[in-house]
Amino acid sequence: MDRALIDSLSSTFDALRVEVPREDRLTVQAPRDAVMSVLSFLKGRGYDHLHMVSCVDWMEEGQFELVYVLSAYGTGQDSASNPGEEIILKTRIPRELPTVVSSISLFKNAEPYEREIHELFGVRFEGHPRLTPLFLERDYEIPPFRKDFDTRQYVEDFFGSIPPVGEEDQDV
Amino acid sequence: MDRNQLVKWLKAPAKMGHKYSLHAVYFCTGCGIIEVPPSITARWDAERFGVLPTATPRQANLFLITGYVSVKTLRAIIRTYEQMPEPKYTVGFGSCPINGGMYWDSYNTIKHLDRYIPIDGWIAGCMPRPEAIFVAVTHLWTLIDKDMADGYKRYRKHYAAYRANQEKVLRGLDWPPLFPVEEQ
Amino acid sequence: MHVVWLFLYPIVALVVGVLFLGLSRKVMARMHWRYGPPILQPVIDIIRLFSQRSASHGRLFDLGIVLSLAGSLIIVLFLPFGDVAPLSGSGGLLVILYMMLLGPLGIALSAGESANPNASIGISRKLMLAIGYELPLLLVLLAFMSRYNTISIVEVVRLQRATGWSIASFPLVVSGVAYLLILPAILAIRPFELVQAPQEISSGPMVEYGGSYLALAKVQHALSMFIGISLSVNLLFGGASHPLIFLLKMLVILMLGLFVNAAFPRLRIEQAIRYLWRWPSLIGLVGLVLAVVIGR
Amino acid sequence: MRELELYFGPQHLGMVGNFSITLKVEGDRVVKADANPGYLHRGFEKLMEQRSWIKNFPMVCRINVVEPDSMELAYATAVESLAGIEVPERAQFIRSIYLELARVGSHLFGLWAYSNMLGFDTAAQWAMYHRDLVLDLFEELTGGRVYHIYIWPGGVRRDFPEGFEKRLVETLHSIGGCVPDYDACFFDNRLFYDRAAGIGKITREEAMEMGGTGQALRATGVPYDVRKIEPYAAYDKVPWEVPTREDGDAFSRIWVVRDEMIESVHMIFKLLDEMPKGDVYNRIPNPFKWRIPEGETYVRCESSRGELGLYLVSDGGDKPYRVHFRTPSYPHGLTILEKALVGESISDVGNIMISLYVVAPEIDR
Repeated sequence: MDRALIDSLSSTFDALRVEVPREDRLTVQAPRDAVMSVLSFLKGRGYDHLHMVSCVDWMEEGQFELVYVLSAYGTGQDSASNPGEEIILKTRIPRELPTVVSSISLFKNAEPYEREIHELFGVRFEGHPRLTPLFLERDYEIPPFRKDFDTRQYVEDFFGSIPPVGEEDQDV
Repeated sequence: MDRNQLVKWLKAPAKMGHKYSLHAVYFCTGCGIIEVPPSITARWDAERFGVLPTATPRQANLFLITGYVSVKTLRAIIRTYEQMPEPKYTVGFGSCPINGGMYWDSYNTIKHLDRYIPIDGWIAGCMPRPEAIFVAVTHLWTLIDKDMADGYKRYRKHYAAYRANQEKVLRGLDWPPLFPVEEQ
Repeated sequence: MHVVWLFLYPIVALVVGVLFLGLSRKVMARMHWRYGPPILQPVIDIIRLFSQRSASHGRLFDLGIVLSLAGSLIIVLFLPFGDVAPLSGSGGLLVILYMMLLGPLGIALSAGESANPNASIGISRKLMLAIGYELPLLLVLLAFMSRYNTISIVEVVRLQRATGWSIASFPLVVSGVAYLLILPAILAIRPFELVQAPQEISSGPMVEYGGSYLALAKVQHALSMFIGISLSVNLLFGGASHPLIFLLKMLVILMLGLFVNAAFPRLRIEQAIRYLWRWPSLIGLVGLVLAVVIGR
Repeated sequence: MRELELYFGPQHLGMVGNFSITLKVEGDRVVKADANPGYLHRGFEKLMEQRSWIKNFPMVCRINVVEPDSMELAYATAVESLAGIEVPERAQFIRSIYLELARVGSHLFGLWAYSNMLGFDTAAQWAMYHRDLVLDLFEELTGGRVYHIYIWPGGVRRDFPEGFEKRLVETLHSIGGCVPDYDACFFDNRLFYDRAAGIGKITREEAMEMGGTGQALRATGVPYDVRKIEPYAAYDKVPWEVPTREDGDAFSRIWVVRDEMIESVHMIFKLLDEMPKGDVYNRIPNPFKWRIPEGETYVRCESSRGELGLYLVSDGGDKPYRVHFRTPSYPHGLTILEKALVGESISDVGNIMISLYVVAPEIDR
């Protein structure tokens, strides 16, 4: 990973935690308010390919972790960005009031990812043009991808029965 | 002469037509659709048996439900099924429509498809091979011969129960009942 | 005998048309490296469709399909089939040209009633395609009329017996080429199979047809196939003195059509119209001018 | 002109996969397109959180039915990188050959879908026939026609059977021998050019802005291929090219697919020549009591439709804590498709969709 990028990242932003877990990998932990500015900083540095926006539910800590994976297409003049390197930008938001600014203005393909996370985790994205349901048809009291949503209980309640599977009952 | 025999003879061409001209709705309900193109093309050639995909449910009389059925697809399946002219036959393809298959604990897939529409036959397996489709078709022929492929009659008879099941999962259907539902 | 043929001939045409459908499915299958369905498969399909319950979408929906079928049946009577030609004494090429529009119009009337967006797109395609091939067809027919100095198709066939096939005689060969170029459009095979186009607009006008309606539409399709091929045999390939020879000639043309069908995709409608109004129309015009100039 | 609302799919002959697009149509032109996925949503990632590491292998391949193998590879590599398992070199080669074979099969399926869409029945049927020959090879190698579950953490499940290499080469030769036929019938057909050129055009900037990868991007002239930029398996052991085209329309995308297929077949031949002897499998701990150390990883690989990514989090337990697939069809089907359809004719909706190779199950997951 480019040393200069890490230095300029930590000098530009205060509250970042930058790690290099692997040679071609950079993990950046940013506070919620800094996400957009870090993203636009990285995009300016040639990391113009947003792989995905993901969300992890850390229920015990009472937080959602939003994960942005970036890399470079490697077509820009800035040769510093190597397409083989990925940057994983993470931010933690509270589980009770999960809102975060939408990143559509920077990356157009973030739109369906944010829609999906809104639907499956219940995270609100401010400035998103259509936070309408993407996949699901029914309404769920708890968004289904949260850790406290019990699919087996749900299946039993709504589809009547759950086929008996002996081995699964032991719950390993 | 026996009157039943006469009726039988008069109905024979129709039965032959139903048997040897099974036109299937082309509806990719799940991943089972991956074995449908091979079976209708050069290697396996389902047209030998008169099985042909059709573009719209109005022209079809066979509904091959290929693979798992999510809640959103169930709505489309019921609409498609109700649009098909009678007599119509349904075959569930793959393990998932039978009892949920490997998605037995998924919150978004239907576990027992035969609670929502009547099914005349099942093809088990994940993924069933194209030959399995042909076995199903030939089996359906014998069922038609014996008047046992009567899913559409069951649907008519027990429509109230089917409709209730559909409404339970889909939370309100936005189309009127196909048959008059009498209060029990 | 004449009266018998009047009733028998449409049935013969129907049977031949349906058998041609079956044959074309079999031949296409063989070109796809497939075994293919039995040749009688369309018959089974039609029996099945007639025995199915069908939903109507209104009075016009019923009438339109009947109108379309009736139009096609009437044209058949005007076309000589070997030495059989029940109604060819009256009318002639102009009547055929006029009646050929009835098929698309009837379907349009009927499918329009079903209020399905796919059907309305299909209808607009069907009518546009009909307009597309009517212009070159008119030019070709005019060339034939002025060359043979008659509008009777029986007369055209009789004259060809004296002078040889029109496709082999000089000024008419140009018009003949133009006719062959629009033949796929008349038969609605690829590259002009854009009216049904199941992959694009889920079989277009047929989208709401089920049961006996679809069966009637299939019969109409078979008849229009018969008409297109029979017209070309009569005009270009000298007709025939016996129905069996006529059938043989039709078979050859069908095979040619199937080869075209197997080798091409379908065009977009605007491409089809552009093609039809450019090359066949131009060649047809040249053929007309030549026929008029040399015929004098 | 009157605006019509037209539903393209889910029950539609031109629709490959259970997907639906709501079109606003003015006359013959599409004014607005709304992709409407979710017909195949099974909540895969949630289900995987409830199954142990090894039980997820039958799950992952079912995310994408057309080419399940790249999914297996992504999950296997992610598990390997979290658990620190090495893969023997022969297994790397076998994985590459296996993935390229899957790519050929998947592209042949795409070719079937595309040519069927345009009405090229003949080429479509041939493509499906040839795909079946590839599936026969898979059946011999793994026992399954569609779902193979062949790649395993620590290598592959079994070595090539006796004489498999010979049959592999023979099959590929017999498919390759038909390339001139395909060219004459389909790729060099003037009407194919007429139908596909200039249709569904996206520029290079638009494609990169909207996260396009795979043929969608390569057809605009960017040689972006994960196999080149971050080589996995044995892709850095043999020389090969990334085929590109410049125009960014349906025509170039399909030609890129064709060139890629030929490149893949050549690559398989080269890999077979270089293949070392040895083990194909490093033992892993008892899979039923397997705990993987805490951590997170992101792996990516090149599937036949574009870049496939997998974000995997472990909390040190016997099950994954969070799995998230970045599937290539996701941006293609939801972002690029909506953009590319605007202004096109209704006849070309399926044309554009299949040329972008949108596979519905991997969007919905």
